[in-house]
Amino acid sequence: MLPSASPVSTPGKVWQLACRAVEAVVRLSDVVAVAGRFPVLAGASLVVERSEIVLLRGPNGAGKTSLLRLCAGLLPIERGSAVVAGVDLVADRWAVRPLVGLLGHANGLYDDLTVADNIGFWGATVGATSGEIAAAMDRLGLAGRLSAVPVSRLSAGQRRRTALACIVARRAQVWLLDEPHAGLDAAGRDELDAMLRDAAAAGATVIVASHEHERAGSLATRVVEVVGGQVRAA
Amino acid sequence: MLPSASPVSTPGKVWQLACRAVEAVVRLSDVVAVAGRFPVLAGASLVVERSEIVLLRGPNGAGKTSLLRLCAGLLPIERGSAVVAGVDLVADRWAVRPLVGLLGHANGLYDDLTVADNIGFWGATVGATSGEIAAAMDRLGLAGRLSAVPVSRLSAGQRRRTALACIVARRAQVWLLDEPHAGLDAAGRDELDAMLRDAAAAGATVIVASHEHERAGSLATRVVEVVGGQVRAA
Amino acid sequence: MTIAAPASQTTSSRSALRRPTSTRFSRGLGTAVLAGLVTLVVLGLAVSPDDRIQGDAVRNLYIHVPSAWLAYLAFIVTAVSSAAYLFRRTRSLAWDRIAGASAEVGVLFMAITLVTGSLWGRITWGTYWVWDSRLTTTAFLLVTYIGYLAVRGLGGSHHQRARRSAVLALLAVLEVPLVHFSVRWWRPLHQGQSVRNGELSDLMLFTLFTGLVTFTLLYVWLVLHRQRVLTMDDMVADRGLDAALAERQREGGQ
Amino acid sequence: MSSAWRIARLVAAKDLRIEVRSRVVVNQVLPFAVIVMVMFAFALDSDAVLERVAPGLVWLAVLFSLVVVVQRSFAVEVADGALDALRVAGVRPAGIFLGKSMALGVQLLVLEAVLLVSAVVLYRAEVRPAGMLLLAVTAVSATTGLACIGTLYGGLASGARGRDTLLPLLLLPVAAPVLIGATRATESALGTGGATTGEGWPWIGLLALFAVAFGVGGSLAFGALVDE
Amino acid sequence: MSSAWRIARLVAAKDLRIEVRSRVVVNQVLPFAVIVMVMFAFALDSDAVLERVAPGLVWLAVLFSLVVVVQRSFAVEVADGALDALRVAGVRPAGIFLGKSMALGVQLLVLEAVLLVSAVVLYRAEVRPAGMLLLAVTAVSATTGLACIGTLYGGLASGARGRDTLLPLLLLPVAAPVLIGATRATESALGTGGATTGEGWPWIGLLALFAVAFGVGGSLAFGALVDE
Ligand code: HEM
Ligand SMILES: Nc1ncnc2c1ncn2[C@@H]1O[C@H](COP(=O)(O)OP(=O)(O)OP(=O)(O)O)[C@@H](O)[C@H]1O
Ligand SMILES: Nc1ncnc2c1ncn2[C@@H]1O[C@H](COP(=O)(O)OP(=O)(O)OP(=O)(O)O)[C@@H](O)[C@H]1O
Ligand SMILES: [Mg+2]
Ligand SMILES: [Mg+2]
Repeated sequence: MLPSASPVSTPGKVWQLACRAVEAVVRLSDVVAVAGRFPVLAGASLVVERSEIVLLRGPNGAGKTSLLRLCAGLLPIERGSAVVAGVDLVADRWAVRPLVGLLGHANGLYDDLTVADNIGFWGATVGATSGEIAAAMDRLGLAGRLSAVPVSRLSAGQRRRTALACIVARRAQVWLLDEPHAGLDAAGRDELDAMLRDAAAAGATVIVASHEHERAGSLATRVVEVVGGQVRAA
Repeated sequence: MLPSASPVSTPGKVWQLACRAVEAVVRLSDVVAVAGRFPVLAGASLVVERSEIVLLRGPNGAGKTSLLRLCAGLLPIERGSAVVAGVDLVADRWAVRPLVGLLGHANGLYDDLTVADNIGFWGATVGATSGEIAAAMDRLGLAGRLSAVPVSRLSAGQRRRTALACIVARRAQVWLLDEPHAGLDAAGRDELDAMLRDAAAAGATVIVASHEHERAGSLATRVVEVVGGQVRAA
Repeated sequence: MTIAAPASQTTSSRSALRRPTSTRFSRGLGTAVLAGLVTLVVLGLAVSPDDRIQGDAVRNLYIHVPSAWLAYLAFIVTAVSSAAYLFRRTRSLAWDRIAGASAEVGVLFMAITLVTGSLWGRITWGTYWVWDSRLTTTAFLLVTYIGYLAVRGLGGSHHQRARRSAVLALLAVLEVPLVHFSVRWWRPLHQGQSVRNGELSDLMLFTLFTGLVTFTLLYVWLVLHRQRVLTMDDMVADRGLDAALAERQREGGQ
Repeated sequence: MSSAWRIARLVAAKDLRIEVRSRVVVNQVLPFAVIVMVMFAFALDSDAVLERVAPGLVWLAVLFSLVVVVQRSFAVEVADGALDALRVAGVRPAGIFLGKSMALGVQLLVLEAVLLVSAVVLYRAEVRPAGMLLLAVTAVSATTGLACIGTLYGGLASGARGRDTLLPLLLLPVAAPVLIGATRATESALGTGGATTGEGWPWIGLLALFAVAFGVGGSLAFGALVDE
Repeated sequence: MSSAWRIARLVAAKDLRIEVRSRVVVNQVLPFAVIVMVMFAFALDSDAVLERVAPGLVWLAVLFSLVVVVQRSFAVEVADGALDALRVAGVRPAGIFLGKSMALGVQLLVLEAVLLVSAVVLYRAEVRPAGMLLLAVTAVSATTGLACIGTLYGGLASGARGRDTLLPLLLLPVAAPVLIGATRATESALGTGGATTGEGWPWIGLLALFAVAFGVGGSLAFGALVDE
């Protein structure tokens, strides 16, 4: 599961190896992004180094989710420049995607499929081995009875755990997590924090948006504030 | 918005006035409830007095959500007995509903409608006046630009706020809240806690399921643990 | 997902349920049914005359019509006992099981009607199926009650099932008069009310009547047994719930 | 009951507003229904046949649209747990039933209008002034029936997994009589195959009977079907 | 591209597994389509007409089902943000497009088989051994075209923009030519109205053209459509 350990073969990778030494993993400068006609990001600037764990906080609707989605290459950039994992997002929003792992507010699970089916599918799309998948499953306590239960029958927290397992199964270099703690029970939260610390230690970069300041604050190495579509040091 | 202040005219109400003096607002004894064939509640017993704020905590899948849904009359009772706000749920699951307000994991909003539309609709179904609706909206900071935005465009926390406004618009006597803090920002959390304290002070009964023990713990007057479909004192 | 009760559980429940579904009464009834079927065969194939137009094909009548009418009866019984379940004072799962059993048998009879009918059609009309009102409505009636049985299978608690299906039965039964009167309403190719209009000789009528009685007895017999089997199914399910409860409560342990 | 009516109006208004905002029926169902009519025209490309079967085809297209619209109408309810919220709102199911039926009915009427027009255009089925009234009555009564049936079984189908598979199984057999009645009535309204207007009215009786039966039955039954 | 193929296979397998688990197509769409056929037969009661228009009706029923299946196919993607997750998984949209088209195609083929059989039963349309090959080729090529169009349409309708634009509406008429071609080809395969097998093959050309055009076009365009 060590990001740096695994050779990912994508256009972006080579480019990215070249730059890793010289450049920050995430470098946004004065990024403006619009959804519909609304500027969800209004000149956001953020620099994140390798193996940092950054906490984004801020009021509802400030732009945290939008920022994470932008880093994942899901949001087109109107103005400014953004480079993530060495990929210039203005030029190519596709190349970055194999390198990032995003957990949004939604879980991205298929209700009709069982827990095992879902994790298997999402693992496969990023070429995870069945070993990694199994590891992810029982790390999040989904190995037992639950693995055969359709996701539609799960409790909220169990769904969240499943979604996390899907993310873990892929070896991302940049983890983008949107309120990952929401819905998880005490054990799940500890497990999650441990996983993130491991990933960071192994050279991954983690950006977490959360409203649970005590919890996420203790996890983060740095806290920034998102307000009105802009980023401020906090 | 004070529960006791407003005369609610429903079959259950009369009955309930009769017993309020003698009886607890929520009295579950050895309740068994099944979903599909799975016993989500396996002999749960719980007594909650008037104007208590009870926190339900416990691992994922323990049965918290199921317990709340049962109290709202959404889950049929297989065995045992349950009386909520003086209504016997085994005999009649309808009469209790005008007396309770439930906020589940889902928000129960219509994506295509605007914030104002949604709150207006849900308010109207319980006969709230436009004044109460407006009050609820700006108490949760939805009065401005947002009121005209389709819910599908909202941020997660804004959706949650909208759902809360819908609940607030109705004058419930028993509040059942499932992880109400999830997704809310700091301000929203304080506002929510204040609202719940007000409601409790005004004679309402509040049951909250949450994984944020610090936060909800400080709010609650009593904490109970749900495990394996049963309730234990914590 | 269903609860797979441990082997011991199921076997024990089986032993508890290992009383036969037959009683002296139902055994007596069964023999009566057999006797009736024999007489019906004799009357229908040997004694009764053949029709001046239809020839021997008319003998189809003695199965076709009774089974159709019994299907009606079955569906009506389903509706009535469903109503009995919904009515608070007489609410009991027994009614629900009778409704279910009766519907199952009704579907069986309706299917027999369809099959014999289309065979008959092959002989008299030269085709298995025509887009005649009665034929089509009959087919729809059959589909409806298959749907009813499907709804019974949706799961949930016994009372959920009972309530849901009872309501459905009360709606579905509305189609029966539709089938019955359809011939009056449009594109009648199918036989009209020939029986009541005295188009049949006395002996034919008598045979038909025998068929009717026999099928009625057969219906009662089948419903009795099916209803008892359904009762046992519910008992087994309850035992399954007990096992599941124990398992669920153990979750807390570790 | 009065409260049930209040709720019904609220729910209906809400459903219609959702349609106004999302335009799913107008932008997606309607075009398909029309295309279907066009396809009919191509499939049986002899005018004689076409004109004779035009009424049947119109109602077939309506029936098909019904299934899609019903699915949509309950999809918005279950998407974010709104149906539960409605139940908790202490809303009597009769209110929900009537409200959704009304909204469904309105949408269907619009569909039917468009389909009838396209039938006139494509199939050269001309509408006699005499038939106008009959036509209108047919549309209304048939639509009422279809809307009630659709809402009823849509509600049953919109529960947990595996329910949705029941919708057509339950819906279509029951809808069939309406289809037949409406077709016959429309035929005599358009004078298809020399049918006279007089022949139409008995069918209206059947349709009205259905509408009433399922309207009343539905208001009573809906609770038991949607509520777990 | 190779990775696009890998993804396509994964997505197709996933969609088919969803179908296996939820049985929506088998239990809901299939009976729906068959009952629609029954209703056709009922609406145009004369056997002569029926037999002549059987091919058209089969393809109409296929179109009906296509709508429902496509809606379903994208409902599962947008329900819980899976479509986003797919995009983040670094999956090239061509892969998604091909995968969903393949799954759609398979489901349609099953439907068509059943519908053809029921046409034979209900409408007494008999299949000549000579026509068999033609029939198979028609089914495959038409299905490919429809599956691609359907996936494009679904992507549009479910994508961020599709909702409020009229684009889906523009895409619809495109399905018509495919259905006409398929109808004509099937007619000559079944020898409806004395059509010879020879007349069928030119139509196959048209169908194949469509399939290729939309297959390629779709793979290129899909990204732009679903990606905002
Ligand atoms: C698939 C084909 C057929 C079906 C589904 C069918 C169905 C039925 C049904 C449902 C009834 C009960 C009518 C009622 O009393 O409400 C019935 C009665 C009857 N059927 Fe058929 N039938 C079929 C074919 C035929 C054929 C081919 C004949 C003979 C030419 C026939 C002769 C009769 C007669 C004589 C009755 C009794 C009519 C009366 O007096 O009520 N049926 N059939
Ligand atoms: N199409 C649109 N029209 C109007 N406003 C929009 C549109 N799309 C997004 N918005 C606004 O953009 C903001 C989205 O921000 P985002 O979802 O990133 O907030 P967030 O920081 O994640 O908030 P939360 O903490 O609640 O998750 C919200 O204020 C929302 O109202
Ligand atoms: N049909 C079903 N089949 C199997 N298991 C089911 C079914 N329905 C519910 N469950 C199980 O019942 C439990 C539901 O519990 P509930 O949703 O009340 O948990 P919860 O305490 O709210 O958990 P969370 O903290 O994650 O919200 C889960 O363990 C779920 O797996
Ligand atoms: Mg957010
Ligand atoms: Mg929960």
